[in-house]
Amino acid sequence: MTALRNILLRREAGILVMIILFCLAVGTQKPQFLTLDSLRIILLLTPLILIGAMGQMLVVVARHVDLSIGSMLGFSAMVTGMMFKFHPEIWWPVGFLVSIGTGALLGLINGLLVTLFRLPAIIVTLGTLNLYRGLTYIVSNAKQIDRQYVPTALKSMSQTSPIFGIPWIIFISFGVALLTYIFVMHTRVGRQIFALGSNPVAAPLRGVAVTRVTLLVFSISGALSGLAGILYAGRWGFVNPSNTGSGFEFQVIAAVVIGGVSINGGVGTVLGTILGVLLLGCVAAALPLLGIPGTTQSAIYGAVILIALLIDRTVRQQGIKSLTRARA
Amino acid sequence: MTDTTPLISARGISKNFASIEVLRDVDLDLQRGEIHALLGENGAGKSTFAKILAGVHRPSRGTITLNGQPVDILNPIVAQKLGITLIHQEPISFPDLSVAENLVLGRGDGGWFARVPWSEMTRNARALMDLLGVRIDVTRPMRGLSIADQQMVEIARALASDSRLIIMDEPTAPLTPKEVETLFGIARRLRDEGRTIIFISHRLEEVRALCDRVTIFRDGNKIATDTIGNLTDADIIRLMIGRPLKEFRHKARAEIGDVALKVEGLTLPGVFHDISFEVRKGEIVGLGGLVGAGRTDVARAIFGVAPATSGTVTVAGKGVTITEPAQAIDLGLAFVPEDRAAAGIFRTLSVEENISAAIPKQIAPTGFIRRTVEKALAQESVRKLSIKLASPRQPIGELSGGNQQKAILARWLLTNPSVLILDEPTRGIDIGVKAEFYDMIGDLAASGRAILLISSELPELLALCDRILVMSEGRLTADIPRDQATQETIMSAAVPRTARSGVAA
Amino acid sequence: MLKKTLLAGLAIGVAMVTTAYAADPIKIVYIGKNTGNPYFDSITGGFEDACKSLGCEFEFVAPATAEATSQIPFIEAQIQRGVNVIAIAPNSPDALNQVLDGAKAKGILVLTVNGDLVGNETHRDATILPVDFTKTGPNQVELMGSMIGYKGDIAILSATTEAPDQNTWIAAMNDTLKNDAKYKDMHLVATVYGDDQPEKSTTEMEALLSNYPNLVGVIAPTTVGIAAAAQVIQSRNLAATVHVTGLGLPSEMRDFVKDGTVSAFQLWSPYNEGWLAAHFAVGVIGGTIKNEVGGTFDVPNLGTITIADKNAMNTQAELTTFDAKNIDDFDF
Amino acid sequence: MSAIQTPATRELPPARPRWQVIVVRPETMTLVLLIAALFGASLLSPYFLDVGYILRSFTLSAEFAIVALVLTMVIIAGEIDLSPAANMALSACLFAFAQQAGVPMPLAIAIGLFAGLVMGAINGIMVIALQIPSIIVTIGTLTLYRGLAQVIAGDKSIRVPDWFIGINTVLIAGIPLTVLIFIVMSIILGVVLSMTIFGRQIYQIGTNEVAARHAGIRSQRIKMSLFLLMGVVSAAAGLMTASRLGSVRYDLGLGGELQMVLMAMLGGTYIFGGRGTILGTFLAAWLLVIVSTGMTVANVPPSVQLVVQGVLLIVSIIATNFIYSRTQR
Repeated sequence: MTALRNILLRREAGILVMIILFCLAVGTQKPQFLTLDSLRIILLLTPLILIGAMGQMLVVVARHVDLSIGSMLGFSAMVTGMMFKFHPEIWWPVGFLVSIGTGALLGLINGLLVTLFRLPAIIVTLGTLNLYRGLTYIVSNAKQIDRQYVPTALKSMSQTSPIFGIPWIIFISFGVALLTYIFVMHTRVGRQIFALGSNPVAAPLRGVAVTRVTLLVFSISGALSGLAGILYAGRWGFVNPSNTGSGFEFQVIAAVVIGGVSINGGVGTVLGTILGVLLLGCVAAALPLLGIPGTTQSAIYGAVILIALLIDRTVRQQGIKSLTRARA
Repeated sequence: MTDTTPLISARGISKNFASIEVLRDVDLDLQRGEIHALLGENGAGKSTFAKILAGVHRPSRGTITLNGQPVDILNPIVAQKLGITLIHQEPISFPDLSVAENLVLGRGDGGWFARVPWSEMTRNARALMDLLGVRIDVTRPMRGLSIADQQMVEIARALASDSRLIIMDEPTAPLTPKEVETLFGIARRLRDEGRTIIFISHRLEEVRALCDRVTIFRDGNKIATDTIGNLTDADIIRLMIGRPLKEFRHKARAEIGDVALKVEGLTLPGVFHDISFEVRKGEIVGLGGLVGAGRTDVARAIFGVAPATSGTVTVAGKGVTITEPAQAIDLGLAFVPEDRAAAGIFRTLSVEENISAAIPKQIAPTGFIRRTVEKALAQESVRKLSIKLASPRQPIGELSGGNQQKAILARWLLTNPSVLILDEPTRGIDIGVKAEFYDMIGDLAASGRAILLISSELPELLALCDRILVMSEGRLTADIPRDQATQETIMSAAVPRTARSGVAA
Repeated sequence: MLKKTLLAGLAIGVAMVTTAYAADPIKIVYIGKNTGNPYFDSITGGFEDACKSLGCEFEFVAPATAEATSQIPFIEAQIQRGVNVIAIAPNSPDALNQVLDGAKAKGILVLTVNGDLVGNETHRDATILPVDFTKTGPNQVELMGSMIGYKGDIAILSATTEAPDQNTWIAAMNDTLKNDAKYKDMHLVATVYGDDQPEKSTTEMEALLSNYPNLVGVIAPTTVGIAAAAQVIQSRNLAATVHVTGLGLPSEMRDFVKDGTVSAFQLWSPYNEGWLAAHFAVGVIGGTIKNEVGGTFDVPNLGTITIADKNAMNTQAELTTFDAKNIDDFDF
Repeated sequence: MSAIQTPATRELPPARPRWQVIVVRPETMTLVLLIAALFGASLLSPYFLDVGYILRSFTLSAEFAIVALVLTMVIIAGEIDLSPAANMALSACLFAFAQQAGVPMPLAIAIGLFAGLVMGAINGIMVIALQIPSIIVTIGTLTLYRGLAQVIAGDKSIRVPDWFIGINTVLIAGIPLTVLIFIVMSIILGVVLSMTIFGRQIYQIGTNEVAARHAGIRSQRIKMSLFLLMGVVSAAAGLMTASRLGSVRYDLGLGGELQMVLMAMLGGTYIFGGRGTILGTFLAAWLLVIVSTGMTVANVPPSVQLVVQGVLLIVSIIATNFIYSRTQR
């Protein structure tokens, strides 16, 4: 075990400790928070965020950021919902392909803008955030897809369970996390993403196809937003052109930053990100239980993001210190 | 067999960067099983040539054949596949990836979704590190490794790549003599296996110890290729600089006056320790040493860019604390930084704005900029230093390196400094302009200014300085008067102490 | 060349402005809270049909978000277009005062439809609300009572803490529960707010179930809230023990009614709001209806409408109750 | 020394013709777009071309436009601030809350402005002292500030006194006061940026902060003052919005950061710092207002407007990057 791994481990352990302390603190006020039932509530709150966070993690590790995920989620869900509505004869699982494909295409557009024109991702995705949202209104003619058009089988994915009473949607989200883990740890391109974020200047010299890796990363972010999109339709039973996915980016970025993915690229783990998502889920589930008004949620998220940034900063400074020590 | 066919045969290689030709019609054959040195001054084109072979740059003209087959080395990946590996001058690393991963990254085997063989990778990495005699835990990230260790990883990477041609661009600069010896041993073994090595270095003794043949570059031209035994050191230097060394010796002797800058016990933990010296009016004091010895850090500390944690600085007899450059400037200090692009110029701003950057109070006493004053000052500087430009309103990035450097010098002369710190002032500058700089530095000293000159080029130090300080591993190791200074005395003080004891043993 | 075209464009523009003001048919615009809100499709339908029969021009516009100030540029633009009637579902009870005053000053008839400027009624001419909102609370309590046998702990899942309509209804529910002996065994244990967001409404609903294990009923007088509450009940299979009702759209609730999760819920006809508003506006401008408190007028299909206090009028007296028997008769 | 010849005759590229320097600028692009938008809008709707209406419509964006001027300076200095719209909301909420609680108006206004200053200081400290990238810091503070506004005001709107209402309806020489403030601010900041040493140093920091520090420019001080200015001006804009609306809610100015960034970008401010002008942002503000007003009055659905805004943002950065890469290396 080496120094940085130790820090990272500490970092993940740190989030875990925070989660446990938080849960215990809430538990002293509301003992029912410490039951399996509330674990189920927390897990049901987080699958979409978890899926989005996996994509965002890859983007951030590659030293970019994707603000358009909420709009990509909305657009993909809308396209899929319209397919369900106007072509109910199509077998419903095809919706997954449509939604993921649509998302991947939108993500690819982000990636192309970032790579072809060498634009900062933050500005590009701020633009496409609006662009995709506007397109969602246009394709849907500003009409919501109602509950009756969403296939029952899809809706029941967030209720029925293959095993242990845990709904499908949770399996899917953790399945995505597992695949992401295998992808980043055990494939060459996964490691190249880390190399790219760790040293973008050197990456092409070491045979990292920067353009293609960047495109891939943004496409994955889009595809996962698309997956979150169809699951949204199933989870909530409707697709709305204005609500669906709006604000998703803030929750996801908060989770990723809290999970210890470094905004300077190159650093991030699937486990940390999962824990970041769970911490947010715990907060979201605990507030109503404690009777704290929902209006404070945004402020709490903001504060948690800033605290995570400060921690990130401290860890980074330790890294720099150890570097100077080693040189001495 | 085809042993007589060269491994690499380059013909008519030329390279332009933005209308400036940095390499002109270079023909060069590299044989199998030779260690071939490329020599030349900074900017002579040897690194550019190496980078063309490694696919980092593409030649503007010319052809390269490998084993008699014409090849187009599009990019570093293609070079890697062809069996060509470049060890960069500055080690390239991915600080967040493990040492083992850094070793294999960029090897062309397997597709995108090929598995990463962690355990095999770690095993191989350990074996390589043992071979090089470096004790590094290969599972730890690169971040935190010393420059020397990073360089050893870089070398290990080239070994692991199983390349036919390994290009080493100044690999020994950060290494201890012991590490250099290990490296040379490995290089010789690779040669005996029939591989080809290109060795780029400034150190003639290393070239002599290791290489079979040398090629000398000057100003983008290949001047000569010969067996090392056929050339004396004097021959090589003459070929490299195109004239005898002596001409550079700066003749104008200034009156040496009072102490202008005095530094005592300056320390920045982990970077430099207990640095004490003084520079007098009219004196040029050199500061030599290996790359990474902490010379630039001392200059940055004095100037307040990255202040020291302890120690005192005295300017013109008064003790001062300098926490940011603005204070240093007010005290009459000036600092021409080493990295012109990063710390010197404002690339997209006009030459005028660049020249007037350090004198806000002169050009804008009320806060509003007086354009006429600024213009007049800039024009005068342009004339005095004969800066070649189309218009003072032109972005400075459009000028050549030498003229950019003159503009930076002009910026500092306008502050009328009593102490000038020059950090590698002639790096990347044409030889003609370099001579002008030497004259200017001499004149500045003659006008009563104290000058601290940091340089890695020993001839430059020897030619200009009244006294030469040498740093090694963050400490001052020598203070050599002009008449005792030779390349040998400087180098022996620059070599790290731990290593020297090793050599002695 | 360009200049000439520009000048020509200007000339045409000026000419059209002058003619537009003189144009004959009454122009009505309805400004919704935001686009993509299915509720407003139905209101818009009422407007459109009424305008077809009355021979007026109608347009629906809405900002992208339901934020307080987002309607202002739309109102400004409609004033500039010279419409005769601005009907609006206001996103804020007070942020629109200035711009609505500007519209009134230009002689435009300003109506609020399906939501009012509570406390700032002087800044509009009249309001069209679906039902007498004082009856919503008692109606909902009665429906809840009938579902749970008038006995047990109940809770309210509302929208936002400051939504004026919601607060009127909740106050009335509290009042009814306290003062009507019929409901003496029903105890309101909590009122929570889901901010009209599905995620938040769901967590609030889950928290209710968790905090109050004896809960037998939840009233959610908001379309987002009732759907979220129903979904929680459905996924936990609690339909037999916890009864959900409230105000919902048939199109969103149909599934829950059919599978028995929700046995009944209520709403009114949004369509009739548009229908009434258009008839009222045309009547006022044509001089056939006097916009004064106590006045009455007839509207096809709705009968006689009375202008109540604060120039308010309703499309129907009581809420419509939807259940498995009649839900398929409604398509909004 | 003259004996040594430089073998390579390195020719200097010729200086660009003066007309090219003047014409090939992003501001020119903005001006052309502005004229095109005026023309297009008047074709789109006959009701559009009315100076009074355009000015009235401008008052709806004037607060954002004023902040965008300062944001331009922040971006030129190589930083960004995404939190000003949230700052507007929190300052206005604090102001409204204070005056409702009985604090005298002048003091309430002072509280609002001071809150803005503090928010600017928080951003500045995190960016400058802790060296966290400003884009990430301000995404965090954007969430925090707006969240705090929501905590303070809940969902309710707080009324402000009647006499305080209507800054946008005060006309001076036929121009609404807020628009006039915008114009005056443009002139002042334009002069500061182009003619003072402070402005000059902002460009130098944005071009190369390391070099600026080496040249004795106190970059941290300048950046901090920009963040503070940003905070105060945002707060002032928040109060102006409160005066225009007559009430304050936590969602005041929601999404305004995009409008502001869009104004700066459309005006040719270079996202990587070092380049841009107040004139550009000034023109871009009018461009945006005319585009959105033209579309609104023509009853173009807001969805299309979102698309147009998104496309404008992306196209403007591409064009700006292109122009800069062509005219200056």
